[in-house]
Amino acid sequence: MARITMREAISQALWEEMERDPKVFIMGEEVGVWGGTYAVTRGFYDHFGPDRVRDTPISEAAIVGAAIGAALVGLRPVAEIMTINFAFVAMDHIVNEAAKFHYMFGGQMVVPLVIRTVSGGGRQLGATHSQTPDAIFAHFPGLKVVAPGTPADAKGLLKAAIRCDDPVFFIEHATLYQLRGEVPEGDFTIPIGQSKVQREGRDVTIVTYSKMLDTSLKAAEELTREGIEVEVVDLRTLRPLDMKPVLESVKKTNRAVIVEEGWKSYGVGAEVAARIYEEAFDFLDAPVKRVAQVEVPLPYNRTLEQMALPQVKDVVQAVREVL
Amino acid sequence: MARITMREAISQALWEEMERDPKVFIMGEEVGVWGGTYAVTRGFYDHFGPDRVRDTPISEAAIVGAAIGAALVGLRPVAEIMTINFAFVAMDHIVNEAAKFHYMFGGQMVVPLVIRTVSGGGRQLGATHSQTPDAIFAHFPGLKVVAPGTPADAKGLLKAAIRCDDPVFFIEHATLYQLRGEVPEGDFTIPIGQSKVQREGRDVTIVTYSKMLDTSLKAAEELTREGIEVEVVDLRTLRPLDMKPVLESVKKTNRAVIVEEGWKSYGVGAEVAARIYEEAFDFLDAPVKRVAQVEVPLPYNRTLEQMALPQVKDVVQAVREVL
Amino acid sequence: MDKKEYLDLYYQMVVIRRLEERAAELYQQGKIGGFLHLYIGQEAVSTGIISVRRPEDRVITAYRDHGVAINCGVSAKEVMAELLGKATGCSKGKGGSMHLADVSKNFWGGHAIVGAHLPIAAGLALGDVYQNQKAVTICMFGDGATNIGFFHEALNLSKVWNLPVLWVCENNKYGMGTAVERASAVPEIALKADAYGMKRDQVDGMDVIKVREVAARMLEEIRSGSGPQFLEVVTYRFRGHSMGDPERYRTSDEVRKWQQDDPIGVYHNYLLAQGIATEDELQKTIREAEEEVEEAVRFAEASPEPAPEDLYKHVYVSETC
Amino acid sequence: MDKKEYLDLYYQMVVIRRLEERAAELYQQGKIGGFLHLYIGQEAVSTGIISVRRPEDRVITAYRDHGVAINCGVSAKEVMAELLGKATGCSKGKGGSMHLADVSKNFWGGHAIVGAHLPIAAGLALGDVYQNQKAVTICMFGDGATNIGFFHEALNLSKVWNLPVLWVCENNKYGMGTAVERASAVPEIALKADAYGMKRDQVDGMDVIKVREVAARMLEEIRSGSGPQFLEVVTYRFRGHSMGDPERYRTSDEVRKWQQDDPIGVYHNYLLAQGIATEDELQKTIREAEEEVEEAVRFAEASPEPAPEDLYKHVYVSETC
Ligand SMILES: Cc1ncc(C[n+]2csc(CCOP(=O)(O)OP(=O)(O)O)c2C)c(N)n1
Ligand SMILES: Cc1ncc(C[n+]2csc(CCOP(=O)(O)OP(=O)(O)O)c2C)c(N)n1
Ligand SMILES: [Mg+2]
Ligand SMILES: [Mg+2]
Repeated sequence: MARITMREAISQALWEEMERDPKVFIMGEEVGVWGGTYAVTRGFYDHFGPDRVRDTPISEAAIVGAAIGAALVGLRPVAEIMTINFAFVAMDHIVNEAAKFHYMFGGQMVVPLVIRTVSGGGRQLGATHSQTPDAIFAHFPGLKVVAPGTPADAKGLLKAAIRCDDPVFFIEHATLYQLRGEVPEGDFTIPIGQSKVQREGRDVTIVTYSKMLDTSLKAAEELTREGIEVEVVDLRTLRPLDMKPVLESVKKTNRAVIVEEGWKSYGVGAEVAARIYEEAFDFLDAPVKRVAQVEVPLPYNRTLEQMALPQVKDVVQAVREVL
Repeated sequence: MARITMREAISQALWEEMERDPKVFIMGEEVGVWGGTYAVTRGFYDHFGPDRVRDTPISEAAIVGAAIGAALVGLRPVAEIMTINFAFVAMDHIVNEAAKFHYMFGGQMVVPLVIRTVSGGGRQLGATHSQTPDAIFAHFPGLKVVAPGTPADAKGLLKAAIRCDDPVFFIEHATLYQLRGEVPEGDFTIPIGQSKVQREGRDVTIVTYSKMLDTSLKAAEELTREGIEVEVVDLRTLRPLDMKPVLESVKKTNRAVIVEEGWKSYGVGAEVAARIYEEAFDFLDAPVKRVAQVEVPLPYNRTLEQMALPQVKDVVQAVREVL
Repeated sequence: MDKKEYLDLYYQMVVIRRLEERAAELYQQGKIGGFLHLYIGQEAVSTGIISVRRPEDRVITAYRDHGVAINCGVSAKEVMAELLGKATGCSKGKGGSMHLADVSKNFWGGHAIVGAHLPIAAGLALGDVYQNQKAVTICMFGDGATNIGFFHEALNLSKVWNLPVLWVCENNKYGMGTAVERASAVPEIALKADAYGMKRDQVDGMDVIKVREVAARMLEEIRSGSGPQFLEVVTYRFRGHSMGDPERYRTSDEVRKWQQDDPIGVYHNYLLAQGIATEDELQKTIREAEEEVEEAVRFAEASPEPAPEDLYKHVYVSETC
Repeated sequence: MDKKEYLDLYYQMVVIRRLEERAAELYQQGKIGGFLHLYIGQEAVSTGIISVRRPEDRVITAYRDHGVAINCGVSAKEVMAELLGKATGCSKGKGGSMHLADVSKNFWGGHAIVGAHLPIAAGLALGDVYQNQKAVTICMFGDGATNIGFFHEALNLSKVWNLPVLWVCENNKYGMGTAVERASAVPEIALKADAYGMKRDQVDGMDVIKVREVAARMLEEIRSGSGPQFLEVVTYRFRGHSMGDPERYRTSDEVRKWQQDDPIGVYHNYLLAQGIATEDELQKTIREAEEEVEEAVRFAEASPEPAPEDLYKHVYVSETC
């Protein structure tokens, strides 16, 4: 095991898959000469050349649309949308085309496409550039939505996504690239659609994903000092949603807090809470709590922005409240 | 009170508001010469002329974008997006611009814009043309999302939306235009953001909106014969979401079923269920049930399509299950 | 072209015409649902163009797709069965009129979001370039579609990457009820190609031979590395935009005027005038085409509905991957 | 122009330059967060164009907006306070560098989604036409923005409706790290106007007087009913795309070459050569500009943060309506 950053893990996954399979290629804004806005593809352009690391015009719809076309004829494009805030520009191609072709044409079309994008606030980029609207992409059957919270998961899941024959919307978090973690050496994949217990505990279950995994783990550390043992379940995939580890945990702890970075209303927490109640109602000793972003367009001012985003202390408090 | 159709009610609201306020105008595809794809604006072009009933090119982003611009300088545009399936093409302008300007520019910009659109399946239009993804628009603070289920509500809410200084995403249902109902004479508005008990009952609460109000009322009729008295609460507005009548009802009946036409995962029912639990946990005698669309891109074949859509019998069964 | 080929073009156009006339009837009888966009009047466009495509050339179009499907070699049976939502349809009854496709025939659909298939067409061509396959992607769309952003992004990308695409705009004068000049800054659609530095041409879409000739030349040039080219085909739809169009936006005089240039009639006269075929031969061809369509109707009506469990199939290739 | 006006243009350009140099320092000190896109090198563009706008003419631009804000009359104080996220900022500390605006100055922002403000600009102009107000909307955007669908839809709509918009493309040769010719099918951006039947021109963006003259003419024509026009301004940004740009996509030689045409230097020499101002006068102007900027920094630093309750304000005009 090597201790590497999220950036390195994602970069390795892309590099190794491109080495392994000549059908894999990257396209997006600034992925080539620039080396990726988040430096994930630095060095790729020189190594793989301009045909496999394709800089595109600022045309998000065409990026996703053309990637769909290339996927249809047997390639495995990794299309990068610089941030999820620009995915709205390509929304039609993501939800009306990529997600539907396999079904709508009776199974004859296959779209082995990965759309990599970057979600999250906290960098003072203002309302248009700071969203975490992951939940809305997970609403569409036909699309798979993955959002890892550790370097190992990022690497394994991205490799699985690239090898998967379905379209996968792969969400990285803008402020996690420096996060370090143990990553197994060599080639490995992690199946899409499996939640995972990232920390064991007996008193409360936290259900979370992406950046908020880190926040939740920190909260759990803090709560240990009060003798509270939190179990943290990481969804990793938002669609298909794997509730098994969540339910097993809740049946053990009888209490749950859901932590997500996005807005609360119609967010990830709503779906997870609804399912916990549907399938573990009798096990619950208290209502499930949701920790999420204050429902405002994220402001530029740092103090206000941090007020709006879920913090370790908010998670700690929510856990205390369900006890 | 006159008994008129949903189409007439919406048409009246538009007509009366345009007569009342010269700043109100309509723009969209086929709203003028054609008379509206759903015949809602038939006769408008001749009466109000091409400046106030503006046919546009097929450019959804420009339709919403230009309407935002006109709203900024004091007009009250009603922009029509032919169906909600094409709203993805204008997604950026709906969620990144219309929803954010007032906040992001510190209150100095105001966007009194209505976006009218048509949601819903059941007309054998295939996967790209049959969606009910209302929930995803309700995820964005700054936007108001309205989806009426009766002619009276449609008329009163549309008038309120046009007079409202905030951007309102106004969702009509493709198969409700012929629905008839009592509508008060003369000018009236219904405030955005108020749920309403559309039928009283003591045994179970159904929470629903739009087309599924009709379906739920039919189910309630059927259940009366078994002696089950269902209370039906109509959300009418998805954002801001008014839980008060829902909670009052659930505290009385202790049982709830949520009925929506869209896909279950990350849908409207998830949010409503989560909130019911958060605020009425101790009143519930059974887990809340969600009735929703089977999670597939809607197929063309009529039998399959109807299988996928929530039917009266599904609602009836869900009610029986929570009893 | 030899005589057989000439007659085959005629045959295809008549099959399309007859198939759609029958579809309109079946729609009235409630046997076809949803939207039904007829190609009647425009048959010469896809027939001419696709007659010169090679099997490796890919074809993709909008929702007005029955003719294109037939020209690509999808059988009338499979088309009709799809219109009736049957399991034997080319999209297994899940797509319907707007979403026909047959990948085995290199026909990539049938797309109902206006303009959305243009970036996808660029991607098909990119796939061929990437894999060193010498093929052209033929992408057809309407005049109305040239006003949506997708059009711009796709054409630009195709030129920047020098992709082998033949962009074909079927200018039938209206996007639904909106006349070209009410929706497009330049009514002569072909001019739009200039913004992409693309070679362009314009052709009379009521004349299958002219369409074929222009398309043959352009496809050849693209195959030889010219990069993408743009063809505006001037045509007209004789029927409403889809079933139930009130047609308030045009006069019946205008329709009648265009009907004098009925592409089947024009070609019929051409074949006679050139001495390529006799009236008897053409009548025989018509009867054969009609028989094929009738058999397609019988086949479609007799075909089974999709099984209930098909509802859940094909959401994903694999739930776990 | 009288001497005062000449000197005022000079003054504005120096304020912009100095304000941004100070902003870069404050960014390094961590006092400014987020993205900071400097306009340094491009000052002549907005200074020239906005110098001939009338108060009723509306201005809207992208995220590279500090210069435009200053030219529109937003005070250096309010701009600097916004960069520092203070309550006294023109967007009350909620917008930041990319989202400056001052509606009272008819400056409509500061927009960070590439190209998204172009349809909005069309709407501003539509609003004026609808209300019979004789005003032009000036919409500025980068070369990179001309490849996104929004550009196409907005230009088309503006021509179809004959809206009074001056479309100004600031071609600074790159969109982030992508050179124009790698992203645009036609490297001469002005050609794109032909697809919309729009009158167009191209001008040297390092020369504020030339920019001013072309803009004055075009604005006048638009006011007289010409419909929308398109102006490509050829310019160059001397700094990275935003702070922290590795600048692997261009050589320092290329940057140096362009810096010889520094718009402030060019104008400085012009004023001297034409005998409009003396070196002393220009130095005095520079000192005044610097003083204004220093005062703006002091003001911004001393200003209060937004109150915590401001977080919840302005999501809606009214929760109940
Ligand atoms: C993005 C989008 N907007 C609107 C529609 C509704 N619509 C379907 S067809 C059509 C007109 C298209 O006209 P054109 O491109 O000229 O094709 P034609 O129907 O004439 O063949 C419209 C507006 C749609 N399907 N997709
Ligand atoms: C829709 C969208 N895609 C991508 C981005 C990221 N982005 C910000 S600026 C920029 C380059 C824009 O270049 P250009 O239009 O030439 O303006 P310049 O920065 O040169 O002034 C990109 C790609 C964005 N903000 N919005
Ligand atoms: Mg047309
Ligand atoms: Mg640029």
